[in-house]
Amino acid sequence: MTEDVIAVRARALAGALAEAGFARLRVRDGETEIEVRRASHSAPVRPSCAVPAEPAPRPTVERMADVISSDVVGIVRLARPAIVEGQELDEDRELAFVETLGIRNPVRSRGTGHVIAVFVTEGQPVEYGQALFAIER
Amino acid sequence: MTEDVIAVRARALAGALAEAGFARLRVRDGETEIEVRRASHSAPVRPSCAVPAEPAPRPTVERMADVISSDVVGIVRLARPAIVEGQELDEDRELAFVETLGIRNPVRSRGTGHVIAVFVTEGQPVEYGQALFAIER
Amino acid sequence: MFKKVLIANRGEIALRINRACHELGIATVAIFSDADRASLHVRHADEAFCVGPGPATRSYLNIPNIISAALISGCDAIHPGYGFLAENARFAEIAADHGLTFIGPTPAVINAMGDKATAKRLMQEAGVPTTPGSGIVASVDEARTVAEQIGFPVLLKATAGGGGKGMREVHAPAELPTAYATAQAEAEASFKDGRLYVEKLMVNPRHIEVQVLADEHGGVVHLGERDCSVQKPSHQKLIEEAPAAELDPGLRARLHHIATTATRAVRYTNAGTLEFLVSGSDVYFMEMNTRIQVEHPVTELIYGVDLVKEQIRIAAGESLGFTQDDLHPHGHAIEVRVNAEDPENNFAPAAGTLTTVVFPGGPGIRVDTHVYGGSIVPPFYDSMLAKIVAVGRTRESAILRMERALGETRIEGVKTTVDFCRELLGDERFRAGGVGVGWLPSLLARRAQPV
Amino acid sequence: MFKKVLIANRGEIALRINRACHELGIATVAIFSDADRASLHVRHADEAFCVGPGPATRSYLNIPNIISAALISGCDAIHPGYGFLAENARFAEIAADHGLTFIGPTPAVINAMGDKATAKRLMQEAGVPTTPGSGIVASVDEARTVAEQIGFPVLLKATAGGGGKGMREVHAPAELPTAYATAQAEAEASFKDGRLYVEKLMVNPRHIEVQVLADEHGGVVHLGERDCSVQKPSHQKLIEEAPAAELDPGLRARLHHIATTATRAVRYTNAGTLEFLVSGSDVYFMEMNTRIQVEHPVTELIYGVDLVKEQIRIAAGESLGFTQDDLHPHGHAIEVRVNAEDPENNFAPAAGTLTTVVFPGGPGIRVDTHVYGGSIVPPFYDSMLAKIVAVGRTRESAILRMERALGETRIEGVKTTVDFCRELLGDERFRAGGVGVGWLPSLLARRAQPV
Repeated sequence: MTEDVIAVRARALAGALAEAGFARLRVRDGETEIEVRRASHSAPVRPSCAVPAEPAPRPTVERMADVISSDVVGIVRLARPAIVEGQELDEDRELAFVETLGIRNPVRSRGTGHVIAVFVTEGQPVEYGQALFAIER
Repeated sequence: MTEDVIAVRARALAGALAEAGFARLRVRDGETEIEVRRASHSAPVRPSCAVPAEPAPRPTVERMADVISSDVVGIVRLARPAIVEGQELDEDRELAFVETLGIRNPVRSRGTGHVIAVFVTEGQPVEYGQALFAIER
Repeated sequence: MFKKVLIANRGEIALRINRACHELGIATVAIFSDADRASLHVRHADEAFCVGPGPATRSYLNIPNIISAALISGCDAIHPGYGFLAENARFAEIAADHGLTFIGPTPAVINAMGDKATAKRLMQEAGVPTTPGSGIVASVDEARTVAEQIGFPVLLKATAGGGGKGMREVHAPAELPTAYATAQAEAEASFKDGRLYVEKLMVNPRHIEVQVLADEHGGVVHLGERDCSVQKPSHQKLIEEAPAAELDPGLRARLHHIATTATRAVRYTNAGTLEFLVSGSDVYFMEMNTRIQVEHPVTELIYGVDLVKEQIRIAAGESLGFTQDDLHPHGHAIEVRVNAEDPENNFAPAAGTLTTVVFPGGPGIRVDTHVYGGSIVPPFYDSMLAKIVAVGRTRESAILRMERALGETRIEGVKTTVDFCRELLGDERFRAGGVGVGWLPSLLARRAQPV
Repeated sequence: MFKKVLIANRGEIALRINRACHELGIATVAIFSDADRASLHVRHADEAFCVGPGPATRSYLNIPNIISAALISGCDAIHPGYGFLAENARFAEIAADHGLTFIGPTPAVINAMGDKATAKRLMQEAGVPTTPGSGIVASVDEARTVAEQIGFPVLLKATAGGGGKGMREVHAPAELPTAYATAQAEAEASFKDGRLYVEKLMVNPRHIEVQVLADEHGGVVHLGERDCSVQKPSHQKLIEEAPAAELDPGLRARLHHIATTATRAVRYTNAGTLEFLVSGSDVYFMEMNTRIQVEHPVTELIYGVDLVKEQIRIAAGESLGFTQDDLHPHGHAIEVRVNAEDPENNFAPAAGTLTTVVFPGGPGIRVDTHVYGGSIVPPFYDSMLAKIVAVGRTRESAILRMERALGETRIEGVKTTVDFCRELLGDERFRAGGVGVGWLPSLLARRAQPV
């Protein structure tokens, strides 16, 4: 990814971040990884400044999540039984598939973890890059 | 003057400032006075910042000048003998006039002082607001 | 042809004139006030002179500084645009005294047409129908006598007036004294001429005007009519179109004929506009504008004639390069004025910095503007930021095009008339065509009422 | 008429199609890559789908994602624009298989015209003059035999070619083996089809193309010719105009006649362009582009026809609303392509952020663009930022207008072709009209030589 593209991806990711309500989100796209971190609401806005600053205040709860996003444009078909928020994944498994012109594009968890967000519902149309799940590792 | 206008006047003034090579220039226009101060090259750029800052570094030589600018569009006619840079003015006097459609618009020194810059030459066309002289008080 | 023209104006019309000059190979000199230093009209001119501070009286109306700038820079002509000094006969005379060609009619014609009462008399002599009413009235009593004679409602108008200033509607005799006093005071303040006359007030007439061009060799043509009936309650035009919709062909031909007849009668030269009030099959001459109009592009788009270039050619002594038979309109054009004002708050003008500016483009769209992203709207002048003009094969296609163009337009930093005008275009009554000047004010009044 | 159209493209042409749809009351669905998220073509559509990452192969050429977006959003038609999938018959077929109307000709015609050798044969059968040359050649030896037969210089061309790719000039037999190998490799890499054919190389011919429209009911018209001879050494067009200057009226009529005859012969439907090489009084068919062209606005401006709307109407099964007799060109139009590339460095494409964007406006100027101040030029696509089009009564007035328009244009942040094109417009040879395709390359070659 070029820097420009990283910037736009990061911006899109920031939207999902705000929606999911936690502190850090990470997305991998081939060779590149983007991480977006949300500043805590209590932290004052501090311009960068020549004098040594106090340590930056940190959000109370810090959680780290992988966002699984769609590679295709299509309709979401959730796994049965459906994956729910709070669920533990003790193995790599298929969370859903996205149907594109009758073709089944599996969406896998890429390892184990704790499902902290399900951004989509059964039958929902999704575009390329749209966040589907967030998994805490 | 509105703030917008002050901004554009200040920008124009900054040009004259750079040309004249000193630290502060001031211009009066009716009820408003604009002062433009040149930051010393050695001074670091300091963003406004919550923590108390050290006193701002000052330029080594500080000189304070009034800029006398043209109120009309016309041709400059310097006083005879011509006012020159370095000259002391021990009384309020006419430095030049600007000729507009045959009318003589006197340019006065507005008091005593030391002529530190003559921005114009005999017969030069000038526009409204154009700097003519700078006088240190 | 001229070598160098001073453009004695600002904003989009200064840029418009600059374009015409450059396309004719003429060098240009802009003037600007302190507040307009960063305007596009300054950037695109070959030379530019600051002529004063922000307030127009000290800059764009500063005759000595403007003439001086023209002389210093070696201009041979001055184009006044619209507004400011465009209809100031004294300015035209001073220019001529200094050997500068004023691009417009002669000072005598400007004077005659600028005085509304004189203009009316001259038109009557030329057989042009005028609104029933008086010459100058000397007192409230005289105004009342005239009003009772022609019947209420009447309009009190300043003879030096323009832009809706010094004008009052009077619906009953009891309203006369106050209306007279305020109109007179306003006229005195705006034009230093408090003289008033009385006219029959038409109920919801259409404002239709005819564009004319006349050279110094007797050539006179019209370029059809424009409908400018969509006016704010302040009588300022907001949406204009050409040709006028739903206009009887006989009436249209009559308007065109009256316009060219009157133009010849007053020995008019250069570009001019005759404004009429049209009510049913009645046509009344209102006034003649002795300059280019804001809304001239709608005419240009359907006639394929560059009116500003023609102004310059005529002023340079050239003959019109065409006759009436060469002029054929194609399609329909509509103009929307993008003003920095708040339609939700009586069109209160807004000043500030334009943070985002995206204008529409593509087929059939013309944009005339002096602003860009980051430019400053000073508080001193007319609030118009841009004119968006759409042309299509039919009125319907021009309106659809304008709707999509306004949808593409994005101006942030100040409130504008963009969305408001887009709404108006969707109104059923507007869509049907032929609304009167009362349409927009009454629509606004209905809105303002509690539901 | 369609209810909703998916626009399978990006940039200015996506915006152009969006405009046509909205003016026809049709809802639109944009597609975009990750890199184009903030483009105007996305903002102005009614809905938008991200179809992949920056590289076109994974986004704008991603057929399953594009078709899927059309189906999900309930579209009934797809407009492919130019480039990308516009001349991909397989895409047109897949669209049809999913019940989506492809706005363009039938897959069979796209295929036939897309294969240069087949197209040439079909045109010969229709009596259209074509460049002397071969069908597909199987080897260097076969190419040499043909070349010796028609005489050097010759052109090696990829049958699947376009945009100057897979094309090599060969001036002497010794150059053949290398030229053959590189052209084949380039064609293989660009089109996955390395087949070549041999054609007579004309010396400095003009590139003149004819716009046609054909409905599904046998209606065929031409909309005159465009001259696209001002091409970069890479054969990419830079300045186009309509009509062609200094063209013999008989030759012009012959071109128009050939174009409509050929259109009928291949049972063509929708908008198309027949490209010809013109040398003296000789005319040779080059290829037919089965899509809207970049330079279509010059035709629109002089004919007053909205070609993209016509494409949509034809695809919806409507008959042309006019015959040849209804079509009359007025004036002269010229287009300049504003590309993000460096004319001082072999037109190397530039990417980055546009810090300042000011486009020209006023009379006779049309701007088609998807960029604005602050927008990002991604490195993945065609470098065109905007098309500036000027129309005037004569070629001279259109050129003068374009010169002033380019003078008003200010694009900062990347290098562009604006100033370079402005210089070209001032060239005496260009001004005289009728330059050949060799004019710009030889001008550049002369410049590159040390003085």
